[in-house]
Amino acid sequence: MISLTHDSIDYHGLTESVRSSQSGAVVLFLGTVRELTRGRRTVALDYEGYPQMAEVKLRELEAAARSRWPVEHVGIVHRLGHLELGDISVAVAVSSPHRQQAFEAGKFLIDELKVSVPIWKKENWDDGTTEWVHPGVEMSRPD
Amino acid sequence: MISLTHDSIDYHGLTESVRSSQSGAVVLFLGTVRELTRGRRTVALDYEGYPQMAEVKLRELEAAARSRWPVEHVGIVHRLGHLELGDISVAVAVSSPHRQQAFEAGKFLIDELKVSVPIWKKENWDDGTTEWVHPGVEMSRPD
Amino acid sequence: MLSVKLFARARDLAGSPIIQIPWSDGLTVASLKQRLGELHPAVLPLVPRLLVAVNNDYAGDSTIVKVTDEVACFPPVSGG
Amino acid sequence: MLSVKLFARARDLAGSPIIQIPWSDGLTVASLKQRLGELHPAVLPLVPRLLVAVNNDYAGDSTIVKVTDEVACFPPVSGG
Repeated sequence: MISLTHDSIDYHGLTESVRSSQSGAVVLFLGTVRELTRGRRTVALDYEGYPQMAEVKLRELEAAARSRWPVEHVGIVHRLGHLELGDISVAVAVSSPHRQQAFEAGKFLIDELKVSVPIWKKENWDDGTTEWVHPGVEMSRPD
Repeated sequence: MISLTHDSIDYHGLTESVRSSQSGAVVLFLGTVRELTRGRRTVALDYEGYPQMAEVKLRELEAAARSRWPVEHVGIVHRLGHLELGDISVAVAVSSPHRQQAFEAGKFLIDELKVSVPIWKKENWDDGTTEWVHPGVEMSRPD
Repeated sequence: MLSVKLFARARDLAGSPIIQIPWSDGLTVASLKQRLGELHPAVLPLVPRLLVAVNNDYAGDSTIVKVTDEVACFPPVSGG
Repeated sequence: MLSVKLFARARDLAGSPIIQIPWSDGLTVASLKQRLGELHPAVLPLVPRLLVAVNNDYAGDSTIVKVTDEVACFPPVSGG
């Protein structure tokens, strides 16, 4: 199950959807809005996506994971819109026969998601400024 | 939170208990009863523990994880008693500022749990026989 | 005219989520980035790091873009 | 007498979750395993792989065991 949503992520439902008696292991990863980033204080994040391409890229990631590990089920949900501290921005759930595979596939999926899926976050700092996060791009000029 | 239980594991509550706005990452591992093990068909597992020592060892594992990674919260629940196919036998949840740490700590905890915490499982095979699982011990004689 | 979707800081700098670029057959992604910078100078500092997607896949500078393609430009992603 | 808890296949083979072993001060884990095998020959095949816990920690063969210690013997663990 691959989806983008503007609502709270139901990671419990997502995890249940990947469980099965063929799989001895389930790994769930949750990304949540963290207050401190390199010493600066965040009050909220805004996530924007390019939904049609994001879904294509997420399906490609699922296929890549399946080609490397004997993954049984994959569930990925990414939230878009305005997120407060502690909110869940992304949930990745995988099931596989053995735990090593589930950990590796889960880590692969979130690592790759972060570099290839067209979604962007904008920091809302506690000094009132906002700033798009674009890795590798000079961040000195606040938007 | 460290616990042993004879009831179904509430992994949703466990995961909520490790979430926080100081941690950007949560990793949850679930071990579930798998139908096929090296080609043989399981119908159920019975887990037995040495509870007082198991809790001591689980707390030691939590301390070891904390000494290696900046883990914020750790939750481990292991179920004992009779489990059917698909039931959750163990849940490990960790939160930390960054995902790499959460994956490494989660994997460490379940890997070490499996070698050092005094809990044993007995296979209930579909041919009606039962067999304790004792890694490294000759399994040719059913109990 | 080629329709190009913009996202995140690229959209903010251009001031629009979609822009039109005069186009003719045979032009490449490299031309697209150059014209984008000329038409929207505010985006210029971002151009060297801009990613271009054609029909929902990343495209290199030498990829030829047709006016009927679904095209988007955006800075490095930061989801997760 | 030293009280020794048994678990899993060790308990099944001995036929009891707790056994008493004649004991005197200064004896070690190695002695415990030897006496266990003598008193409960059914457990003998398991003795080379048996783990011994003293006061909730794993103990090596040279560890001295007192009658007041909390002692348990069991085969390799398989939780998770």
